[in-house]
Amino acid sequence: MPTLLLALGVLLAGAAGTLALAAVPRWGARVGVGGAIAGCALGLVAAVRVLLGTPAAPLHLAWSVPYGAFALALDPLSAFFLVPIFALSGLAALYGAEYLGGRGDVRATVSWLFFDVLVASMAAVVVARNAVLFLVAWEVMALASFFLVTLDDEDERVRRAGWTYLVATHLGSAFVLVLLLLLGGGGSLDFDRVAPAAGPGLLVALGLVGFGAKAGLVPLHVWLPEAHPAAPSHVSAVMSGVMIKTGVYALLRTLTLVGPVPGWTGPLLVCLGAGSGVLGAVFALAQRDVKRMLAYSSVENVGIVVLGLGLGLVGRAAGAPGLAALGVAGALLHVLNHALFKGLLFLGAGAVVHATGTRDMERLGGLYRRMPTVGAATLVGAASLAALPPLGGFASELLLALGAAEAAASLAPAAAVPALVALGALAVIGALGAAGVARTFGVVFLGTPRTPAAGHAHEPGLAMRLPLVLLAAACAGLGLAAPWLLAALAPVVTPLAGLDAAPALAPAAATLRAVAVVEAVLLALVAGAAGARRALLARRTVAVAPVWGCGWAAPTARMQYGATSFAEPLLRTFRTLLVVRRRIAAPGGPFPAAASFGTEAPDPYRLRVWDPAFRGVRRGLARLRWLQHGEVQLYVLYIAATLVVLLAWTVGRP
Amino acid sequence: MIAALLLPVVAAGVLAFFVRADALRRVLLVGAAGAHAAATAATWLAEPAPVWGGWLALDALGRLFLSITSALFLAAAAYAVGYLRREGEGARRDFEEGLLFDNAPEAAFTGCLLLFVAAMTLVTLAQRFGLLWVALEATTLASAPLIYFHRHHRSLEATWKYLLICSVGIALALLGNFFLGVAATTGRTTLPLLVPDLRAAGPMLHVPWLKTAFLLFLVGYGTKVGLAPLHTWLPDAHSEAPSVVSALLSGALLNCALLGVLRAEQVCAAAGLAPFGRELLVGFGLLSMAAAAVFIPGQTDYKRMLAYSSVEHMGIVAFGLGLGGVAATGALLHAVNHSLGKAMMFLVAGNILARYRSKATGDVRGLLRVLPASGVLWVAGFLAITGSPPFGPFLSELTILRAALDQGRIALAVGFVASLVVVFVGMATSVLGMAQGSAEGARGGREPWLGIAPAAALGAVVLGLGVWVPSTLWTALEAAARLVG
Amino acid sequence: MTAPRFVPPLLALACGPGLVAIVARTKARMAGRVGPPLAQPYRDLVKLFRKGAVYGATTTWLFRAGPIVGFATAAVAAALVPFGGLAAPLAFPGDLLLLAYVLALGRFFAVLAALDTGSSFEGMGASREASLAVFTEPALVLALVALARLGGTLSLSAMLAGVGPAAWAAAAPALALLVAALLVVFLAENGRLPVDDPTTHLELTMIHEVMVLDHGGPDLALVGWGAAVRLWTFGALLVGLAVPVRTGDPWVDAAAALGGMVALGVLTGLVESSMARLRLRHVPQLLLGAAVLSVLALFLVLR
Amino acid sequence: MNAPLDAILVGILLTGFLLLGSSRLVSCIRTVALQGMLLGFLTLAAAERDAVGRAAVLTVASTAVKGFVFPWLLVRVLRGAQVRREIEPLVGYGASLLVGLGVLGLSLWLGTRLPRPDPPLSTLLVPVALFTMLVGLVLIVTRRKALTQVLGYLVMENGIYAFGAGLVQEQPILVELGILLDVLVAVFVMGIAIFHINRQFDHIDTDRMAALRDWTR
Repeated sequence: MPTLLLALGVLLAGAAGTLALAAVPRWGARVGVGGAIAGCALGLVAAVRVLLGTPAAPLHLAWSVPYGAFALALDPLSAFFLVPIFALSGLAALYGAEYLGGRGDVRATVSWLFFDVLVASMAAVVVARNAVLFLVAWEVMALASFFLVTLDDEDERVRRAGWTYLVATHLGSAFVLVLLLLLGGGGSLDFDRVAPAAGPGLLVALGLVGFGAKAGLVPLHVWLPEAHPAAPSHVSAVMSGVMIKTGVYALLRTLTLVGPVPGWTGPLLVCLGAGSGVLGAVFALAQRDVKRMLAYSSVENVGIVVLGLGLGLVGRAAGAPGLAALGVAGALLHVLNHALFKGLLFLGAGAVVHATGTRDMERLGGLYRRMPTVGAATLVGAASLAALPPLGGFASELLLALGAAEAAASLAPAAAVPALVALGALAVIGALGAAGVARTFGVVFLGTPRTPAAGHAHEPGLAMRLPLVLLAAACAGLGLAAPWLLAALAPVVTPLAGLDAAPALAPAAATLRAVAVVEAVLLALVAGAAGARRALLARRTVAVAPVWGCGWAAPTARMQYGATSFAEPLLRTFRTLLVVRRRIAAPGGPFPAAASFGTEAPDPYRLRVWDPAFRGVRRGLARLRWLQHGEVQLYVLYIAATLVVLLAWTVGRP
Repeated sequence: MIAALLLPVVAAGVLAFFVRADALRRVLLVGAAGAHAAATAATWLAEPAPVWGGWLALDALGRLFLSITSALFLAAAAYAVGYLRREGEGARRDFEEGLLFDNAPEAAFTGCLLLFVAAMTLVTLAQRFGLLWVALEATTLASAPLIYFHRHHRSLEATWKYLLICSVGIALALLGNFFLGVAATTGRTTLPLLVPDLRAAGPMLHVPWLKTAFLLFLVGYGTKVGLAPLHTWLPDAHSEAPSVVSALLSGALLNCALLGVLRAEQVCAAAGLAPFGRELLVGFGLLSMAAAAVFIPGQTDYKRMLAYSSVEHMGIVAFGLGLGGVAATGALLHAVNHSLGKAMMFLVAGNILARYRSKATGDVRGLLRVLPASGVLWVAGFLAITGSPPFGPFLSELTILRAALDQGRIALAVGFVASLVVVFVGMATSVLGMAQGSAEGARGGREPWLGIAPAAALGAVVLGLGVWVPSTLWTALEAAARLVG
Repeated sequence: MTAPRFVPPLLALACGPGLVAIVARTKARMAGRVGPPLAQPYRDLVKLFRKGAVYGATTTWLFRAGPIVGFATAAVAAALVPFGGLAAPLAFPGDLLLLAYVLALGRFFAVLAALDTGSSFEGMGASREASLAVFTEPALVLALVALARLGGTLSLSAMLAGVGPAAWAAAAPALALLVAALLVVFLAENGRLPVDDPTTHLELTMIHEVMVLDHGGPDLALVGWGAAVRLWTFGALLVGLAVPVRTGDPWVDAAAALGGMVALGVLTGLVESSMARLRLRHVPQLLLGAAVLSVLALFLVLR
Repeated sequence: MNAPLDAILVGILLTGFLLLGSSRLVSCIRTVALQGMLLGFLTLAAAERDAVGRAAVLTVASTAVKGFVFPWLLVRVLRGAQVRREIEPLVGYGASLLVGLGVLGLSLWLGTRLPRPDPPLSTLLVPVALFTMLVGLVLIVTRRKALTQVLGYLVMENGIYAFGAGLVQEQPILVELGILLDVLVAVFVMGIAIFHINRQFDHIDTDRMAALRDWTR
């Protein structure tokens, strides 16, 4: 705990330093970055130490605000969430130092103030044990990230994204506020002294809305595809990788606090998760903007996490330790994995944007040959996102599928049906996700450059490459180390699954070991086949020739199969879920001028649910504004009427 | 000691009408403000003795509102010096319609400003209902010329509405005085209408008359507080008055008027009618918040937006006081937070107005680039006033909401939160639209420190109250809340 | 007496091309031709392995990795699926899920390799391959889970070992549905009619073949061999289910299964020569139908 | 019962109706002045034996202010504004009279609802006071000219004053005078305002002063 406090202190000091040195941008930025990296390193130490089994004493200091107290605790759950927060944020800071380094203006410098505050507040959210402290950290986190999102507010789209984000997060916070105040009935608002003043059903519902909005559950996800692309890439990485996970954390914490949750919670979570997963994956397929696609894939992955939690609750309700433990463990592991590969992918996308100046897939291509490190790292991340063995994403999804399959194969229908839903959803999500990342990676990094900008792309500097490589290594490592990680996860899982997780997870660990064997065989075969081919080709001629141009007289790079065309078959199948706007300028006339075709996929929920709702409210309010019509006589009449009514109401009553 | 509070301001006010030199008059203004602040600070150290047979005394409630007024007056005075320097004599062009107009003579402005503050001070001191009424009516009359500082037709219209509506309301309060007198009459003898005496004699008061009296006070003074639907004058006056005046109106005057209602509630509580008054306060509070939620979204004039937000926050305060208990303490804390925050925003609005020459939200763009300091303060003020951590209003609103939920009044809590959210969205749209964006059109430039420092100081206090509520303040608020009963 | 566990994968590697040959032979016969000899696929492989290679100028190592990973994943899949009564060497509880993931890995690299060429031709094939997987995977997984519920185990080897006459007698309708579902998956996954036409190279009609257009020499050999192994593996799955000969003597069971494989080859040939290829936009319906069959089977076994 | 008191009250009542019915502003001003004087006498009539001195002072003061200062002031304003009569008010005169009757009924009802204070000076007092007050409100609401609204405010204030004079003897003279002073200043300020309005708008129709609003048709 002292180490953690020190880390927070360092972060805040970095923020203060940045503010103090804002006048000298270069140094201000350095202080901010330094504070972020040092603080994250310290915090990582503190968190890992707890996960390795040395408990940290909780802290409870008086705080002179109503109901407030500096109540901090670092239990395994908090520590587990701290690990990705600090790890990814630190790397993102290093990356951002170069990413923003080009522009030495004051705003870029001040952004480091917000970055440090954001990291500190995320950590505070996770360790806070007092409602007021939690709310303050929660809101500060939202505000800091808002200011980071709107860093480039000359751009009208960025402004709109910022507005959407601020409004969405504030709406969520309203629910959170009510939830926490209801949670802490009685005198204190400390989490260890909760006395719920309402039924668990209501509390869970409030939590689902409030924290689901932060986590990006469909249909509360609309802010996510707006805000994450708008932010600078290292910020997008932090927001998408870890910040939305604080929503998951808070949901978990709530579930542990409200007491026995109603039976429908588990199945509901499974359905919500499945919905978010599938829809997120489909929406991701429809995007042309790389970062927007990644944002939607975050929606998808949060869906997987929530689905896992739902499985855990279902198992808990059905008294099936295996399912309960596997669901929660898989969810948690996926939180970690997603933090790593999504962070990695956003950083990679950032490198691409940095090098080419565009986020539009249709203007990229062939980047692998120009930025091999970025390409290779991104490929690892993409494969992990696609849940391909032997990477991390695969391990966590396999655990979930395993739990679900066991439940489906052995449990009573009440538990088996949700499990089957989860299983089917996982299969669809997996295939969709694989198609999505294959599309994105292939179109962006493979083939030939579609524009000169993409052709002149260059590898970024070390400060941007190093985080990519480290994250890629972590993605692979998590996959290979999964069996042992599972054991380390047991203490985190135990309180959530409501049982001793270690034995419940043992068979899964065995399975993972068997899987590791298979993976070893696979790698051996790959190596063997590669060796064999090398041997065979050693004595043959190996020529390099242009690819056959499909019979075109003069094939251009734009004729390659692009992102839109790649996704077309799937989008046609899922068109009912989507809104795809086509902009077609067909060639016409005897001498057709330039023709063009483009698609964009605005968020259907925003289009069909939220915008109309907001418009409706605005109209309704506007209709009431005649009350302020400007005629003083009637204003006085209001007074008279009020008086008469009140008189009649009090004096008139016998 | 009480004399020390009143006399300097009054004297300076009278004097200001006759002083020729602008510089000297401005010194006089700031000096009076300083003296007032010093005297107010002294009252925290030593309880001032009641004077004039207990007509003037400073209880916890009065001291709270006095302190708010004094602090705001100090900030406003400092700001006014820079403001008056910017303004100045002669005809100028009205940037909304291009008409020529000139300002009221500065002497009259300064004098009325000082007398206005004096009247408000008197309100916080008055223990006698009649005197309270006289003082409150005096605030109306002293502030009317301030609103008509810019002599064009819009400010004139605003002034007229302010005068007429508030006078009518105040007249009702006068009737309330008489009803109270009747309620306090037994046989041929009537109790002196002093708050302490009436509280002491609470149970003997004549209930139906007392109830009616309270209604009249509520509607009468409530008109001046700006409780919906009696708030109609407020947006006009606040938007047309010079920003420094708007700051005082919104931050100090509304609270003083509220004090009038609270005095009545004190008596009701003593007579065992506390629930009656409280329910009414809760109702008006929620109604005011709803009204703000109606008018703030899509508001095209940022000073009107601030004015409606004042309606909302007086509603919040009334709501909390109505709930009673911890909520009342929270409400008083909220009164402090709101006054400081809103005053700060009005001062900043003055800077914006001076640079962009427009009150239309749509005309202001790229504030953060054109006026960095004002822009930051503007955004910070918006966050503070809409109850976002780490600013004070968040804590006070949280306290109030908590109490509502503890009392199991879920419907009220939902309404409370809902209107807060709507107001937030509405203000966010306007404020962000102004703060963000590129700065084409308006050119940047250095900002006068006299325009920034007072607002920044107020903002710093609001921020401070958001991370640390001094225990002395809290106990003082609790004492005041206990007085309300 | 138990058979050595490495028999199934070896069988797949050895006989996979043979199965391809049987299908081709059947089709030829149906068309009234003599058709290629059964050894033809083997000859092709040998010939290709002897050739040199030509790589596209734009390609990266991913293009070269495609065939290798494809082949390796197919081989591993073959090592996960039992043959008749013969348990698979890498069998473990939960391997049915791993099977799906491993195949996905191979598909992923095939798609990337196709996109690596930058040829719109191969991009088209990649797109279709990736798209159809969205429908085959759930169908496959759900069918296997239904089996798992029947057999009460998550290991393919164990559950298929349990599918004997008794099981058929107990749950014939469910098993029949599963056989139908798996047959569709078998055809789709291996690029057979009515989903894909392995014989033409006409871009409008095909999926799998077009992806490998730029591969040549040993790479093409690996692709072809891998495809054959995949075909055999899925066939083994199907046959293990449809031919419930569980005498306890592994060799007898294996012999029965071999017979089943031949029959499956013939059947595939018959299907291919009797059906026209579906229009691409109708393929998802077919595959969804397979998924629905699996779900129906599940409801039958859930009771 | 107190006969002179009732007489005065009835007189006040009549002035109320007179105001509702008349269109000429000058006569309105006169009527209000008359009402003010009646109030002065009301104070005297309602005073107890021991408080005659106090009552006398108040009578003199209020009569002076309400009977003479106000009319003089308002007539001057009227001259400045050059308006003679309230042309087509928002609610016509006949209707206003009907409204007046309704208001009378309401105040009588309220009077019955409110239990008498222990010494029932006159059953008419409370209703008449309320009536006058409400008439003032009606004038403000239904008339256009700013001047009429000032009159309305005065009438309202008169009603309240009548109430106080009749029922509350305790109010210290200082407060009474303070109140009177406030009203005086108020009317004075309003007069100035009207002067400016006239100069700015060339009319004093307040219903045409509606530039400040949040709603446009």
